Amino acid sequence: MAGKITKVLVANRGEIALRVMRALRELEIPSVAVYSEADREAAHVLFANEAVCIGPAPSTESYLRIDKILDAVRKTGADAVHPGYGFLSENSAFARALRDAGIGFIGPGPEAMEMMGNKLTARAAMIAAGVRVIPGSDGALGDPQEALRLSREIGFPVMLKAAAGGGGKGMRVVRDESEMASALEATQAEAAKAFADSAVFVEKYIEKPRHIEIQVLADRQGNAVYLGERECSIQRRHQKVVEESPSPIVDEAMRREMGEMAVMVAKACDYESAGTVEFMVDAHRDFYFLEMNTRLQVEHPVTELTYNVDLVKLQIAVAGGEALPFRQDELVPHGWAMEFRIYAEDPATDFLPSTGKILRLREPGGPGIRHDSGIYEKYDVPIFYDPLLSKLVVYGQTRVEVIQRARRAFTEFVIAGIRTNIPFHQWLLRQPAFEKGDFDTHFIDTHFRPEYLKQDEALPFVALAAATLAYHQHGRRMNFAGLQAFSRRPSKWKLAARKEAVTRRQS
Amino acid sequence: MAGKITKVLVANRGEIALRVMRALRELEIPSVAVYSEADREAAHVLFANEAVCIGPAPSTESYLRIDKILDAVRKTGADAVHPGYGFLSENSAFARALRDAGIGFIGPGPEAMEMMGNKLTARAAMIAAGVRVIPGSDGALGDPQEALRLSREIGFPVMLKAAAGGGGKGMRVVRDESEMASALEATQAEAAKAFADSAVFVEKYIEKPRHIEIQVLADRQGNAVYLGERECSIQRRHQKVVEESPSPIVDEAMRREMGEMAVMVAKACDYESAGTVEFMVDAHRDFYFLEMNTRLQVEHPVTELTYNVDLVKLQIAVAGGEALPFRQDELVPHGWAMEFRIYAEDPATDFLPSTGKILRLREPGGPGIRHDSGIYEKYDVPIFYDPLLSKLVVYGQTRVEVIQRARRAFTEFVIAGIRTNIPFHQWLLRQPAFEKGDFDTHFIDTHFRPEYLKQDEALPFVALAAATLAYHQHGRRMNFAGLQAFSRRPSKWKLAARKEAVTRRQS
Amino acid sequence: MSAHRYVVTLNGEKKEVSLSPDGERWAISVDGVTHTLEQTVIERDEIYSLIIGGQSYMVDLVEKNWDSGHFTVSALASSVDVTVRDELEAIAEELTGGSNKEGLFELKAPMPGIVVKSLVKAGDLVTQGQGLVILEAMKMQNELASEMEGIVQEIFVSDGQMVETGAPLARIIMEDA
Amino acid sequence: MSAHRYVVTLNGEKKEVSLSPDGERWAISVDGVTHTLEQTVIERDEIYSLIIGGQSYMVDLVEKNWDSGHFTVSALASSVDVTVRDELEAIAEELTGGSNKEGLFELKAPMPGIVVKSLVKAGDLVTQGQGLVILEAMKMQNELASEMEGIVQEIFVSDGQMVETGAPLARIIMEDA
Repeated sequence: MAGKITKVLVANRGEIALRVMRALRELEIPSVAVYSEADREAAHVLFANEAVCIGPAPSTESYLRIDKILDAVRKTGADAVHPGYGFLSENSAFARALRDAGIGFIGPGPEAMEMMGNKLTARAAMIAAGVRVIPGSDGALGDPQEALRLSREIGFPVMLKAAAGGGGKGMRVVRDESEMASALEATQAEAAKAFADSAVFVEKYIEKPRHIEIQVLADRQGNAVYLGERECSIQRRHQKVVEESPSPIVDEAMRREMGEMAVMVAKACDYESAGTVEFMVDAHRDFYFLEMNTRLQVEHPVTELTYNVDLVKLQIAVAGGEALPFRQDELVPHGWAMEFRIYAEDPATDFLPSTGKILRLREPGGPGIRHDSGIYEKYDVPIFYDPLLSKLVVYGQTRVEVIQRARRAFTEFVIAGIRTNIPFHQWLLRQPAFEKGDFDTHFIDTHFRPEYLKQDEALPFVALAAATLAYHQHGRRMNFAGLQAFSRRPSKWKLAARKEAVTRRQS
Repeated sequence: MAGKITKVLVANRGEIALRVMRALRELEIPSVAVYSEADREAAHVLFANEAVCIGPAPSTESYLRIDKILDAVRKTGADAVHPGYGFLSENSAFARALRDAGIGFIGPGPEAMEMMGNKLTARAAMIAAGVRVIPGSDGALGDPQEALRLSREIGFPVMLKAAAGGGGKGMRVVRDESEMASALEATQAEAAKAFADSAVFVEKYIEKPRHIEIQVLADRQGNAVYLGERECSIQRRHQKVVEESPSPIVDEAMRREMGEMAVMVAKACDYESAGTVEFMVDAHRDFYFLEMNTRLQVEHPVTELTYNVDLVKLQIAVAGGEALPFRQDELVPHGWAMEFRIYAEDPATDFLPSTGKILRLREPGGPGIRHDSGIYEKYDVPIFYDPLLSKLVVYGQTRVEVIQRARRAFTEFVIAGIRTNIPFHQWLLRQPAFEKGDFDTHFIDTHFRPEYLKQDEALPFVALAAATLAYHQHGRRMNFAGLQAFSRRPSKWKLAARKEAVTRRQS
Repeated sequence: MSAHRYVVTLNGEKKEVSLSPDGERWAISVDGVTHTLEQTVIERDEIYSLIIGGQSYMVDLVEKNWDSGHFTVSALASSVDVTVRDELEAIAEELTGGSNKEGLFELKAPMPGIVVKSLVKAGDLVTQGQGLVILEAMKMQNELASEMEGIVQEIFVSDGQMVETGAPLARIIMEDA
Repeated sequence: MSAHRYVVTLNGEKKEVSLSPDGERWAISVDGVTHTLEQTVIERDEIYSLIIGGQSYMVDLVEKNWDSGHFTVSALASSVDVTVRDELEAIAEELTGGSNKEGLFELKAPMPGIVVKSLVKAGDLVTQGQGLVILEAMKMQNELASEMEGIVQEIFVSDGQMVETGAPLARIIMEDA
């Protein structure tokens, strides 16, 4: 597809669909929502100019169905698709199908997706391009001697990992040479038992790992720039919860070094559009390429605030064939931004998901507050999808101001009817280690316990008083109403009903 | 008062009281609201930590009563007062009474207020300090000869003004020498008749006047800086409606020149805290001192966005004795910001005020939106005060982006139950002259007509369909309910009521 | 497949509307032209989502009076007043002349406020556009004018009185009435 | 100045509350300690403003059941469940033992979801903390465990079934019950 984009189908739901549609509306490009049967009332359907139902609730029967989305594109005459994140956003078959149909895809080409989609080929390609990756063996280890030799090269401590493993299983830290033989034997045995595959490889063990990523933007003309870093180490079960930009540990020199490496990654895969290069950073601030996310990230707003750009509108411009409107040296960050993901899950009960109707919604306002939301008052949160409700993004001059402002914002924020992780954020914002920026990806697991959650000490009395008054006054009213019941003037509707009742009784 | 501020009473209401309390909460300083009997449910009362009633609805009996506010200060133990804007904010007697009572005033000293409070003394002092004012006679004109001589000095066209006049009455433009004699006679006669005082003076006539003001900040240590300009020419009856920063006609050189003059004004009156120096700018971009507002302005947020500062927190710091945290050369503006004042008045009926209950409130969100509000859903807007409900402040990279974003935001904004000027803003944002930045203070008067207001062409059918469905479905339900009425299981409350009814009948 | 007939007034125009269920949708005919629409009730009598010809609309029923059929409907960043009547009721009202009274103008308060001053008194002759009452609301004084020429029959308020929206302020009758 | 007496349960504690009108305010005594409070109703049964000892609170009554007296109250950036009973009702319930059943654990769905799999069947012996049912909600699988040791009396759901919050999933009884 080439030339001006005139109508865009957003192949997603929730807050990111709204985020994209807001950019489209600013550009006066009509937006098309697609929705599953469970999403008829979803915020993105209400916001869009047009809306098409694409199937039953499970995403495998709707949001993940390439054929149905192509049908909706044809039906509405959209000439481009924005995939958001998740769902089909990194599916190269989808990008290819659109290209074949002559429809624009607001994102990178399928080739870049494929290259970055497989961790092993991505790693190999990046090594070839001169990008620093976590040092390790590229294949399975044979005996303890080979393991020792490689580990000496890498430097202790190292991590033994089952090749077929994942999710933290089949991993063992080896701190010095003496531990190697027994550790290798144990890991191989464990791997054989758990995954029916005893292959084990060795990798540098990253102590106090931080997850820091670089936003890149590239156009069809071959320009590529970086827009600083995002610190994403506050995670729970590999799910990011709070992100910020800049990172408390990245200075200008490190930003330039990481940024230039990220641009190298983007160029190595002929990247177009917005993308993110993820790095693992160790306690010495050494960083290693982890993977590239070939899409817009959930946490893109913190970059938008510090660089005063609109990444979605830039994606749309690039997809329309325009060149990037700035050079690297024009991109200077200002201030500090933090994003708090609002999940429908209860931190008091091990983050159990919570769904239901949002009975009351009161959003924070005033200076430095951005709310990217996918909900509204009276919305019934369905059970079928990701629990991300919205993102509260806070901006200020310094990190201290952002923390103070976020605390203030959470005193204003009311989401009632379902449980959310807001109490978790309130806890986090009072942790001295978090305030100092001293944390790694293990922070939540090591520091958080549900019993640490606190409510204002005045709450019990205030709630008791309010409930007692409500109950008392309701009772009074009901008694009064009962006394009045027979003396009321019948309304037109009641008369009609009475007439109908009489008629039926007669027939 | 000196030293740390530990509790602040906000002597104001509406959106500005909330704005100040948000800053206080970020600093973890408890806030005290004062309220009139008509404001018991006002947003600032709900937001504050403490609340004190200070009298009946009319502001002369509550918000303007220095004695009652001092009582509230004593009762709550507040050690400082923030006056907001309007009410007592520029009342030097109030500032003096607080000083005498040893209570901090978050604003300038009474001396600066007094010097700037009287237009004539302010003008004289500024001339003495070397500040450029609108050229004119400093006293009443005698005969046409004197008028001619002075007008030649000033340069035609000039304006004849009744000394006792105001609000646009007793003014006459004189374009060349031949018109002078008759114009002077007519103006003097008119002045004598209207104000019982025939004194008339002459002043340079500013063609296509723009109202542009400079934000200044000064501390007790003698530092004073400027934070760029605000363009405030979109006015109706001398009431600002839309403000922006930067101004479309101010470049870096002009900003520096105006800024340095504003700092000169602030230093000439030994200013402390945030203040605003207003200028009149003519079609040649020459600017003249008009007056200084010795308080926080309604439109301060556009400066906060372009300079990434929190003016209220800076006021609090300065009032606590701290020095300004930046030097002039560290203050560089970024991006563009525009503020849209949301008034409870109906642009379709000559901006007639509108009050009543806000039945639905849905605020815009997403990138670049700040909402400084004094309302909430279910709030009943009282009739006694200023019709300003809230301020929608929009930020972006360029002026074009801000206009596009504001249009988008107004498609999301729902305030139902009362009339607001939102339709006016929607009209304004589509005016080519406004888009080009080509306007002056006469813009609304010359360009706006209620019949230009437009609604979406799909609205009539959508509204018709929705209302018909509602009416139809309600009717069906009522008929059904009527049929069911006698078969319902009685609730506990109804039983209790019935029992009480029986009891009463027996007694 | 019964069609329900209504008469709907909007922006001063009367439309004949018929509404029939059509599976999970509705067929709605306005002055003979039929549209298919899909309605989802988000909050009963409060918030709807309508999809009409593929276009999506969020609609708020802001005010409603079930007896009179008056609604204020908010959608598309704006709002409009609509009146819905059953067809039979509408015909009956037309036959009895409804509550329209000609040769009479009743000034009502367009907003809550305080009566600052009555500018005329009973028996005065007034012209169209002449100010009758000054009402103050939110620090602004508003002069409310007569919509017709005639004689002041009655002033219903006294100076300094607080009034609610819709309160009758004055009645003007035709000179020869 | 009649005082109305209630028994209020909050955070597992029962409090004796008495409420009496005191001019435009209320006197509220909790376990014998009296506070004066001022209430303004912003929206009936929905939103209150309370001023207690000069402190200001905005309160939302999010959920309410007038018959059972169960409320969810939101205030101070948090929320809490409260149950209010008339004093006489509370005494009556205490005497009849309420609905407490000992030696029995009924697993209920803590959220709406899809039953992925039952991990036990009727007649199985289970220990405290042993998983009974896997429930999937919002793409996450949650293992729901028994709160007591005992015998599975019944599994109420089948694999793949959708359930609402509070739906009974399984019942465990004491071994010697």
